[in-house]
This record gives sequence, structure tokens and C-alpha cells, in this order.
Amino acid sequence: MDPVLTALAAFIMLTALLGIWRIERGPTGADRMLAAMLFGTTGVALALVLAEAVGRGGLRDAALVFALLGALTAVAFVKRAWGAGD
Amino acid sequence: MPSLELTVRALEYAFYAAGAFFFLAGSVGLVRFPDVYTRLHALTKSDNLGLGLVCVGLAVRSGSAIIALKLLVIWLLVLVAGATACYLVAEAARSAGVKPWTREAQR
Amino acid sequence: MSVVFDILLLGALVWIAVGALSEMRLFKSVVMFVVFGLFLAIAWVRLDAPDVALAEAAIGAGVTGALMLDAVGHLRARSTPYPTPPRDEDADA
Amino acid sequence: MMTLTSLRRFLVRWIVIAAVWWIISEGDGSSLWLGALVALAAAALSMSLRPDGIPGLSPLGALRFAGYFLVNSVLGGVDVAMRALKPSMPIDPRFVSYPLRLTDVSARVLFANTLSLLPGTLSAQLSGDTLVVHALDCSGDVIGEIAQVEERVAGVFGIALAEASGGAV
Repeated sequence: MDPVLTALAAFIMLTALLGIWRIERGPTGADRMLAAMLFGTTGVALALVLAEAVGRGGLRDAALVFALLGALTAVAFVKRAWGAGD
Repeated sequence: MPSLELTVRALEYAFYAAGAFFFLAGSVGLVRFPDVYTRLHALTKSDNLGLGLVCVGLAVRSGSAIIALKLLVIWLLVLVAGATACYLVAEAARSAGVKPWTREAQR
Repeated sequence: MSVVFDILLLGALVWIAVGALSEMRLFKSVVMFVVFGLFLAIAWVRLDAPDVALAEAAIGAGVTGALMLDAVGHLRARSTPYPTPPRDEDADA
Repeated sequence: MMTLTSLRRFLVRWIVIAAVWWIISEGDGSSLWLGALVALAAAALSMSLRPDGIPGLSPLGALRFAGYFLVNSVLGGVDVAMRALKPSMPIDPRFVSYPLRLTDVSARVLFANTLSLLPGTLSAQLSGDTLVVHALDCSGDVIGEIAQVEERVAGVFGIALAEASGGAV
């Protein structure tokens, strides 16, 4: 594996972990949802970088699914589970 | 021609570095900004730009037109999904009565 | 370098799993679960198994996460004015 | 009864969706027959969801808009990144009500989504003819900037902007 790509993936992973702090703190459900959206975007980037690093094109399709997932959870959230209490 | 190859390499790495910078800025914004709405600003703009730059870097690396197109399609999908999700969350927060943070209220 | 990435990924997985299981507030727990699904999918990507990663992201994090969010919404709608449980005597009357 | 225009619309959608399939399969020709079938179903579904097309989409306007969008979304990212990273965090956020001049639904959706990606603005609520925008820094001429974006979006669809029903707030 290309060390530069691996370092890039590790760095993106670190920035994503900052989002967990936001899930812990809240204070509203919308704030926690933001962290889930953050993981959607960083997940796409990670999948694309790893696909290039291991030289497997099929992994790029996983990135497509990540992209869809962020929107899907956001819709489920606003349709059903919204409550400012948590 | 090794010098040309080196230039392309440097260009690719520059895109990665810029993309990583914007991912970091988005996460810092998510942690530092004071309310849902401002955090949404950081998330939608900064992270989408970071992903775009990483995609450009990867497209330069792959050197194939069809893969570059595919990366473009993925980026556009993330843009549309991100902007829509951002609108939905902002609207939900507004109608649930989440108060926006203002500078005056802090003084 | 890839060892660093793997350790980060494994640490995050365990941390999020513990967080999701030990959290009392349901909504926060579900968000943790969705995030866990995303990281697990990344782990499958790292293990060079793109099809498992696809399934995990779509079914594990996506559909299951949406269903759980839905369930949280239903629970909240029901729990606000909590109905008194019917007693045995009432069943005969 | 399928009219000639809706048949044409259907064919255009089929071709566009099949082209996206071809790109996603990374130019692999062997699965194209399956892609064509799926694209056919997707085009039929899209026709049943949205039978009327997009009014007067102009390719030149769309291309010009793409360039404008690319430059400004980079500026938007830089702007918000600087605000997030500066220790003093120079933000002064506020909600702004903007009376929409666009009337077409697709144009409004494009406008609202574009605003969320441009510097300093975020669409928060679309109710009736008013778009509530969250501005990250309201010291400048926010309304003027939003109006400029709206004109750009109108250019994509080749439509003239109607007069706003009320003054900007």
C-alpha cells in the first residue's frame, strides 16, 4: 500500500473521530444527526482512498452506498425520530 | 520523462493535503461552532469541498477518464444528498424551536 | 503506516460499540449504532471484501438504522401520556 | 395516452440514466444490457413521479452555472474553514427571510440546495414564497448576494424573474 494514501486515510479517520465528541455532547438530536452525516461524507472519502490504495475498483461502489446512506438516515430522522429533548 | 511524472505526483499530493485540510476544518467547525445551524454550515461546505479535492487527487492518480467521471458522479451524488439532508435537518430544528445562537445574546 | 490506520479503526470500533451499548438514551444509542455500521463497513473495505462492505453499509447501517430511528419515534409518541396497564380483573368485565 | 413530447422526454431520461450506469460500471461493456434494462425501469419510475419536464433547460446556462458554482463552492469551503479555525471565530449568524422570485419547483430546489453550498448561506425553510436563510455573517449585503445566486439559477432554466411580492426583510 502507498504510505501517502494510508496516511491520508488515517488522517481522515482522525477527523471523523472528532465527530464522536459531538454525539456525546449533543445537546439536541439534530446535533447528533450531524455527526452521523459527517461519517457519511468521511466514509465516502475513506472508501475511495482505500479503493485506490489496495487497487480494487469494486470498493468505489461501497463509496456510492455511503453517499446514499447519509441522506437515508437524515430522512428517517426528520420523518420519525425528531424530538428536541435528546 | 521523470520530471513530468514528479510534477504530476506533487500535484496529486497537493490535492490530498488540501482535501485533508478541509476535512479537518469541517470537524473542528462541528466541535467549535455554537449551534446546530452554524455546525451545518461547517459540515456541508467544508467536508464536501474536502471530498471534492480528494476526488480530484485520486482522479489525477488513476489517470483514466472513466474513473475520473465516476469520481465526479460520486462527488455530485454526495453534494446533492448532503445539501438535501442539510436542508431537512435545518428545517426540522427550526420547526422544533431550536433557538439560533446570536452574538448579541452572548453579550 | 497501515498499522496506525488499523489500530485507529479497531479502537474506534470498540469505543463506539461500548458507547452504543452503555447509552441509556435510545436516540443517542441508535445514532451510535449507525456510526458503528459505517465504521464496520470501512473495516470490511480494509479487509478487501467490497461486497460484504456494501451489504454492511446498506443493510447494517442504512436500513436497520432507519428502522430503529422509526421505532424510537413510535416509542416516543406512545410514551408521553403513558397508559395505565390493564389489570386482570378488567379483562373479565 | 403518451404524447410525442412525453415519449421524447422518456427516451432522454432513459439514455441519461443508462449513461450514468455505464460510468458507474467503469466502462465495463459486458453488463450494459442489464444496465439498459434497469435504466428503462428507472426512467419509467421517474416519468410516473415527475411527468412534466424541466422547463427550458439551457445547456449554455447550465455550463456557465457549473463554473460559477465550482468557484463559489471552493470560496464557501475556504470561508467557513477560516471561520472555524481562527481562534476568535468571527461569526455573527442570523436568520434572513428572502422573498422568492423563482416560481418553478425544480428551479427552487436547485436554488435552495445551491445556497447551502455557497459562502455564508444555508437554506433552512421553504414555506410559500419565502425562503428562510441562515446567514453565517450578516455584516455584508446578504440579501444582495442571495439575489445574485437566484439570477444565476434563473439563467439555467432560461426564465425571467418575477417581481418579488414583498420587500426584502
